[in-house]
Amino acid sequence: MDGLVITPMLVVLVAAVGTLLFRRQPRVRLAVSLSGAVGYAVAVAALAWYVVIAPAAPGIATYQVGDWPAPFGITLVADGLSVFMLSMVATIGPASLVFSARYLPKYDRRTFYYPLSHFLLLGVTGAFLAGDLFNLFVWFEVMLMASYVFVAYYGGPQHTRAAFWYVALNLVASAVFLLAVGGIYATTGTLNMADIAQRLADPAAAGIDPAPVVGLLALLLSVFAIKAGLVPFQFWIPTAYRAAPPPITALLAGASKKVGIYAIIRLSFTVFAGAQVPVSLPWVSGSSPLAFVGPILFVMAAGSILVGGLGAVGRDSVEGVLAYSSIGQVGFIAIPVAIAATTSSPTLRRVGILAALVYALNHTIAKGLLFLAAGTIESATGTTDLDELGGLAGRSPALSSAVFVGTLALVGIPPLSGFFGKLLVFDTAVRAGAASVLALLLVGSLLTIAYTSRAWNRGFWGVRTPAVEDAAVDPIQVAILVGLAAAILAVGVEFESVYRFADAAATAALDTESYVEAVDPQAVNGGEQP
Amino acid sequence: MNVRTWPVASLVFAALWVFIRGVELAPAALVGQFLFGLVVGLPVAFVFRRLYVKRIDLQQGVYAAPYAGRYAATFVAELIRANFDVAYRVLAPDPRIEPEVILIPLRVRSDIAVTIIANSITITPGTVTLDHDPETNALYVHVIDGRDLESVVEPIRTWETYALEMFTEKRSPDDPAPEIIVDGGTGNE
Amino acid sequence: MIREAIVIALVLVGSFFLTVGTIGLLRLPNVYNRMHATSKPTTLGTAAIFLAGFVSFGPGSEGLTSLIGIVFLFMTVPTGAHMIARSAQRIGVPFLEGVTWPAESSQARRTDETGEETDE
Amino acid sequence: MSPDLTVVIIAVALPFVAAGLTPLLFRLFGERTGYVGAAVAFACFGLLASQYGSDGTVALSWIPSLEIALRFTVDAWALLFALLASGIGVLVFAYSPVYMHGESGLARYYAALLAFMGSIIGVALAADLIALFLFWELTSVCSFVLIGFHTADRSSQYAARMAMFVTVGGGLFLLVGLLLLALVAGNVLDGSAFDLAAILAEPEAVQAGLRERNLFVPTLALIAVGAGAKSAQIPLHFWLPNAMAAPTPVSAFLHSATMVKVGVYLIGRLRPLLTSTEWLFLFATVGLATMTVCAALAVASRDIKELLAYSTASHLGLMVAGFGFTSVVGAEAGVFHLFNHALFKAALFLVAGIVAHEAGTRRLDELGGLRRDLPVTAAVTAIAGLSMAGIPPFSGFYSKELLFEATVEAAYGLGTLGWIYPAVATIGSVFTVLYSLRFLALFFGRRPDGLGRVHRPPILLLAPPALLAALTAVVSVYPDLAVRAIVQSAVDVTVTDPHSMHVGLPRAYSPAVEMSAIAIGLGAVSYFSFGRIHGGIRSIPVAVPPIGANWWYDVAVDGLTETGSRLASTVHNGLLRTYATWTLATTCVLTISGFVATRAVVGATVGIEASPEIGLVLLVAVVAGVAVVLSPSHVAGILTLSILGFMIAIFYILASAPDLALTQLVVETLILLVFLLILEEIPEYYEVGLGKVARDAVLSIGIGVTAFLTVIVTTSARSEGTSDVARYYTERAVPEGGGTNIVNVVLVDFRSFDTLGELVVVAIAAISVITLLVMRSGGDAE
Amino acid sequence: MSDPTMGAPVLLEMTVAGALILVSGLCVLCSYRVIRGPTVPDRVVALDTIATNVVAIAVLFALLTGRGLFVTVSLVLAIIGFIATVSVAKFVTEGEVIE
Amino acid sequence: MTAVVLAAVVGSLFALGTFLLLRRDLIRVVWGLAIIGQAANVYLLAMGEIAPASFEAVPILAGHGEEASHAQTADPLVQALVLTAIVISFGMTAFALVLSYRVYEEHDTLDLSELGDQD
Amino acid sequence: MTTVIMRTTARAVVPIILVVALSLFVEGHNLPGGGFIAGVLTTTAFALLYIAFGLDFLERGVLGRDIEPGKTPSRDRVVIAYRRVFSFGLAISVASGLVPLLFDLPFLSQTYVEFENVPLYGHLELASALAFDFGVYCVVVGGLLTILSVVGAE
Ligand code: NA
Ligand code: NA
Repeated sequence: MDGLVITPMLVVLVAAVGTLLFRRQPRVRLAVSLSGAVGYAVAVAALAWYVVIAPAAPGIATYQVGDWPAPFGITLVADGLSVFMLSMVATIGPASLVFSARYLPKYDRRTFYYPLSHFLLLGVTGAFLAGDLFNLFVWFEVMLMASYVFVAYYGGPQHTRAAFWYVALNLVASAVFLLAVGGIYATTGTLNMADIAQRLADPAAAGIDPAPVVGLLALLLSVFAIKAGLVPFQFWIPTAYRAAPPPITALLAGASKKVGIYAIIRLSFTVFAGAQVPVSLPWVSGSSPLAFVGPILFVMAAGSILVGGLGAVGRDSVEGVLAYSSIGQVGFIAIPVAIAATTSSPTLRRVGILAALVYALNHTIAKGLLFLAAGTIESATGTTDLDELGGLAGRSPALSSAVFVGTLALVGIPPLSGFFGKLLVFDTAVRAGAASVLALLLVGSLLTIAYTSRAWNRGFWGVRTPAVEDAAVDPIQVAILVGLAAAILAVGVEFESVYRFADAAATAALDTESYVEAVDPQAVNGGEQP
Repeated sequence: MNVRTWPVASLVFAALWVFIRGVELAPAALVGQFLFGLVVGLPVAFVFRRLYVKRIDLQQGVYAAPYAGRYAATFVAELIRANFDVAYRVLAPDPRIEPEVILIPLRVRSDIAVTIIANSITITPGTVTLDHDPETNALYVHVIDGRDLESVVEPIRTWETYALEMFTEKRSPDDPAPEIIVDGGTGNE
Repeated sequence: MIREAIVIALVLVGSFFLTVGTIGLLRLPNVYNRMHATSKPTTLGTAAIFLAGFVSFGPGSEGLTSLIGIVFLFMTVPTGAHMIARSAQRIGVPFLEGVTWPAESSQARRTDETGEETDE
Repeated sequence: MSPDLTVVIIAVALPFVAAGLTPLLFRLFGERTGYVGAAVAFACFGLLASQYGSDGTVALSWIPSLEIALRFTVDAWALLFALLASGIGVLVFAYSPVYMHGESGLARYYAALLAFMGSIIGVALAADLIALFLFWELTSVCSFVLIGFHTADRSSQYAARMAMFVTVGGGLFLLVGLLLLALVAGNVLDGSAFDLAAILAEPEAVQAGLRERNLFVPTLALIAVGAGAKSAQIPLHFWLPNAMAAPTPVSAFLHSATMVKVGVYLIGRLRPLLTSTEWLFLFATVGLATMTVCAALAVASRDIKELLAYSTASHLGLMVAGFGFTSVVGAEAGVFHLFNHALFKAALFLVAGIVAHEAGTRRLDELGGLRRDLPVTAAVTAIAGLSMAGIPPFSGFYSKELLFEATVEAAYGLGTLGWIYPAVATIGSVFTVLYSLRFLALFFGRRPDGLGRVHRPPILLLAPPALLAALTAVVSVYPDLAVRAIVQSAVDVTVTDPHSMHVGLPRAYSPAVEMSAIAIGLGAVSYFSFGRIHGGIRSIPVAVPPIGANWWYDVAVDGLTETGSRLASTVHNGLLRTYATWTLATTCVLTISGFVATRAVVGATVGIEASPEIGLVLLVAVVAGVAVVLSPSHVAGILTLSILGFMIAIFYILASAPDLALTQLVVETLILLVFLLILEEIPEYYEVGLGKVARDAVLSIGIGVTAFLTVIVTTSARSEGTSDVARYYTERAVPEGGGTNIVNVVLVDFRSFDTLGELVVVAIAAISVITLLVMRSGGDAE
Repeated sequence: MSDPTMGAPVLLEMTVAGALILVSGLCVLCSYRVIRGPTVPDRVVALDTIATNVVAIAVLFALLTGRGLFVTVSLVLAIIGFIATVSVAKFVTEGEVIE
Repeated sequence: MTAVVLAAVVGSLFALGTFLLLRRDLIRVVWGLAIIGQAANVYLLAMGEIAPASFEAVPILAGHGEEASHAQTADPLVQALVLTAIVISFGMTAFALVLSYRVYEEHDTLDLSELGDQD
Repeated sequence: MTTVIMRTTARAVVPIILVVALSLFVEGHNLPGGGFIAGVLTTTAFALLYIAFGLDFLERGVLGRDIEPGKTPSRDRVVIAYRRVFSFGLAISVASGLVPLLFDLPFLSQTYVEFENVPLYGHLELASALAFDFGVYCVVVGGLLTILSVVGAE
């Protein structure tokens, strides 16, 4: 059954290759793409069932690619955290692909849209499953490489420009990532994440000096913050999100961004948290690298909330608002992580991670819905400029209702998924007794109301513009949006299950011991076979 | 014996394979690798068969061999001379340099002959092939010491003679060599 | 022992000619003349070192490969030099004082610009 | 008697279900869907009425892990509110079809109205903090949709967004307050953190717990912000008059009778838990201030609905103030006035709707003397208006009298300064009388000449307000009826030490009577100078804009938009150098502080023995790098870059990595080739000026130092010899990998998964390049 | 193939090591010409020379370590050097590498 | 391998790459990216400890029967990693180059400061 | 246009490069080389053809297809062929990784078989990783040639 761990990757990889091979047969290619999408969702669901949900589920499963034992071969690890993240992707990924099938016909004959989107999913999935630091790097690169051209996809000045910024910043980040990988290998003598954790937890036994890991973690944090779009690493986001085709932006915001978040949580909490390194600076001190991560994340999150929120208020296009909103929202996700890193209470730590995960889940679905909706609007009216839109609510009630639900989820209205994200994030701050954090969260939430209501008023209410009057809204696109809106509601109504899932994820994220035990890196003298 | 080029080429490639793979000088290994080389060389030769003339005359090859040897001998001699020549020029406190550019019309016309001569010129003393003029079939040669052009041109003419024998050429070695052109009258530049 | 001695000698010869080539590259006055220095001695120098390889590893094994290396060098270095020289002449890198262009044909291709490239 | 869970759930859920079905219902019934709504409301009313007299909590499991459940408490206070909501709901639904005839978007209208009613019933009954918040926020959302009903109308949009901002924003504060409460309750009560019924069962313990943790005042303040925002308390009152952009039935239902009272309701609900001196100061002050200021603003109004809106805010202030006073009589004032106000103000709004509908205008100065045109309406207005003014013996008088008593009682308790409360209350009442008279003048004053023919309203428009007026009349005549029916028991819920309540016309002198007399007398007298007072108050915000209702909001929102757009273009200025600078500088700072934090830098030991040829080669690489920076042209730069690549290849050779050297060189050459291919297409470009070289240099050095430190720190931490993994690969390559080239075996066997990813990257690079070039015109084809 | 267990005799090893350093040093000198030019062909010639030096270095390294496989490496380096030179030269001459 | 020399080289290359990255010329920015990538590779390789040149150091075993003396063999893992990294960064660089050409084509300038405003 | 010298040298050198590349590929498991290096080297051989003979030569001079005069050659056709090569290569690599699943082994498990006493060769080894590496070779050749030809056509 551990074979299930790699199945999502294989499904999406085969789909990618299939769409590449069947480029001349549009129908076959579409069939491959769609069955790949569905297969992916099924594979993730099966994996989630096997690892976390089923009665007597093991909670963690590992896969040794190529049959080499850890830490020598590459390990894939599906624990609660990975599976939770994958489930998010399995929601938005297929939605985006199916949406693309309706959105794309005019381009897809000439380009590699389908293989690229499957490769993007492959990278994301690989990053969530990788149990090896360098392998994580590789899947990061696959994800990035697939996303680069999407930003430049439409080929106009603003697209190429956005892509160039995106590429440039991320290439630097890749080099920094390598630096960190090299440093960690030098310091710990291994690349297997479980092995790293094991060795850091008992440096004397492994005969290593763990002192550099905090600085190396800082390098990694910078890299992941770029993917997550945390201030001051967010610069590429507004233009890139606008430039990419909407279904891809939905993936960038819904999946790629989460890879950044995931990596921060995985490495800080699962891998490095146990390192026996005293940290002391004028403003922080503690006994683990987490003490260092907390304040940094907090500052980044605060910046993100403010820059994203304020920026979104001033935008004049649907995608502009959504892009800035993504910056702000990732701040909300980072806040509880920061608290989790700072606190010494195990409960609060778990609550913090849990809050971040639930918030991230909502962001994936809701922001995915909204970006897809931007695509629908764009393909129906030819614009997403708020000045050229108006009266959409009357023109397409179904579209508007779905968008309304997505918007309310962003604002955090119960019983939608967004509410629980907000509830848990606020709750984390309340439990931490952090008044300043609460103030920040309140300001951020007010900004959310400000920009969502502004965009709504300008685009959906108001006098119908000619563009809207002549709009031809695609019913299947809208059906996908309505489906996502239903998912938003379902998450809220059935929050008990989601909570348990997220709880398992948070627990897994913090449970270094089980992680190490499951991967079971061979003893220092790598001679013996299992 | 006029045969298709590409099977012959594949044999050459197979031999090349043996050299590149660095086979030990044991008959079994040599034959084994040669066969392996054929497996690789045949498709390569077939795919790229249009790169070469369609057929070649094997007898011509046999006939050319001694000339090739003589060519090589002259070449190596010139090569060694060339290097000491350059070393002298480079290391001398006051390098003696009186460069000149000359145009050498060729008698050989086949691609391979022109190329071999041009490259030989470059590797040997005091001369570097600058360019080949396809219309007049002449080589522009940069001469580092242009005071005694005859001695510069002499070995070139010798090679050309050998080359006329080695390759299927219209002209015979007995044809008079055209005069080199030194000054086009445009003066200094 | 003899083999070692030959190898040492070849390495020394090779190093010497490589050095000559480099010094020529630095010392000689313009690109055409520098090319004389680089095309001949570096080829021979490298060939000598390859030959050292042949002696050391040969006659079979990598010795054979060394021979191919030599052949390859003799095929390509002059062609490379020719390409560079041609490009220099085409873009109008001037010859030394007193050099005349043999204007049998195609004078037109001699570009009008004189003087060194603008990049200095 | 314990409530019946099924009945309660149905009462809450029925409106939502109906709301969900509205598109269908509307297809079936068209505009008559309103009557279906009335039926639903009536059913809810009936279901709730069936629980009359019961008291207790029922729960439906929702999120057991967080101990969140759909808990509902049925008690008199809850029933009072829920019955009012569903009862007035019946009337509003019945009123709507005629009033809204011919409007578009009615399906949305009824759906929102139904959902709203469900939410209000939910808030009333909720006994779980999260459930309470759920319904609370839903009322705001429904309100947003309904205020923005005329979606094309800018003022509707403006008002809807403002209401959303204030009420949902206020809701956030409430949420934090509730979470604080839950945090403490969770500790004090051992578990049941979100269980409001459990919390209210132990008010002292919880309050003590809050105080112990210094969380009492924050909790109180946060809840007050939420409640105050919802109930339009100063300074968050401004949204309510704007909300009058909603259709009149909505105004009657949401913005006077029910939703705005949710704040008051919650204050009443939490009163036993949080009552204290702080409570008194907070709510009495805010409430009375709201009562007075908004009454004055009502006087200054020019529009019927605006007048009623300010009046509503003012009366909400009265209720808040009543609950604010810690005496029992204060709670009586709050509860009873909530009841009375719901009846008379809903009637008045519906009247305003009739007037606007039949006369075609809502401007006060264009209306007057309508009693002959609309006699029945005039009678309704008289009853409701006098009740609003607090003239005995109308119902409003009783509850206002209770407030006066409470202020006086408080004043006795608080000393000299405490007399401000009665004084302010009296002044507020003067204004109340004033604007009530002005409203009555619509019917009983002079008929303006410009007013055209005014039709009689259809019976279906008239019946609902008439019914409400009749109820008001009944309460006016028999106040005890209401008290005995529900008000008394509702009051008991909101106080800690209940005692029996008496209302009726005063039979003896008391300060409260005197206050009423002053208010009515002064109001009546000053009515003759109404014009001057009206103009005077109007001129204040003109002279001092910050006093104006919307001024702050506009400044804040416009400021936000402006700041947002400026911030975005400042931060994201379109310059890669800016982006890279921030990104890299942050990376530098973080990393260096990371190394400093663990003293890794201090502990680093540095080796110096060098292999000369490696040193030389790397030196050339660096020199080449410098040359690339200084290169005068693109071609020169690329060639120099190639040296760098070659040197690194040599480095790989010297480091015994033949595969790497090969790869590096072939890749380097291909890159060179691609560079040249690209250079063919672009011109040489020379950077203009040196600009910010110094700044860039500093950053570059920073990055260099960071990388330098990383190398130093990690090399010194590196343990001697090869790693276990490397040893394993070396040992296993031949026996298990079947290859002597260990690197290759690692690539295609041990770590072939990496190689697969690498392959994918190469494939993507190829298809990306094709896509880039093929999609050239794609942007135009959009 | 030389016997790896015996190792290269000292004199040979010293000579080869010295040559290695020398040729590395030559690369430094050549890079002067790449960087200073003055003309693009100068740079190309110098780069070509570096490429040839790299070939030599690989063979020398083969001699130093007794690893014949570096001879194959050097052959590849020679190929690469040729292609690099030719493409730049053509670029300079014709303004385009592939027409 | 000496730490200081290596550190200085990696540091300098990073610094030079960064400096180029901050230029206004598109092509120079790409150079900067390429240099930074190279520096990271050098560093990564060095993290496996650079073995002194010898027969055994080369991570290619002499024959199928030979015993490996891993005390002197250079770390094959980092070599494999660097190889992967080189290939990946090659793909990225090639793409970035073509992209920069497209940027030039769309904006008709190589000056990054002329690419215009955001959003 | 390049000179006859260049073109002739290219004719001679290209097969050498190809043979070297294939040799590196075959021996990659035991000596420096492997799919990637062989692939890039193969690409450079084609690049050399492109440089010496121009972009259309491959179609005309190697594949022997005629191009109608005055018409731009269908470069797309070549690009499509390259694209097929890398798609195919990727498929091979993935498929070679999937095969072990049939034998209930993890993805990308490799094995090798040894043949003893083979005439001429004696001891021979065949590693399954060769299939994976062949995929690598195809992806690299197809991918890089795609880039070169597409960009070169600009
Ligand atoms: Na987009
Ligand atoms: Na002349």
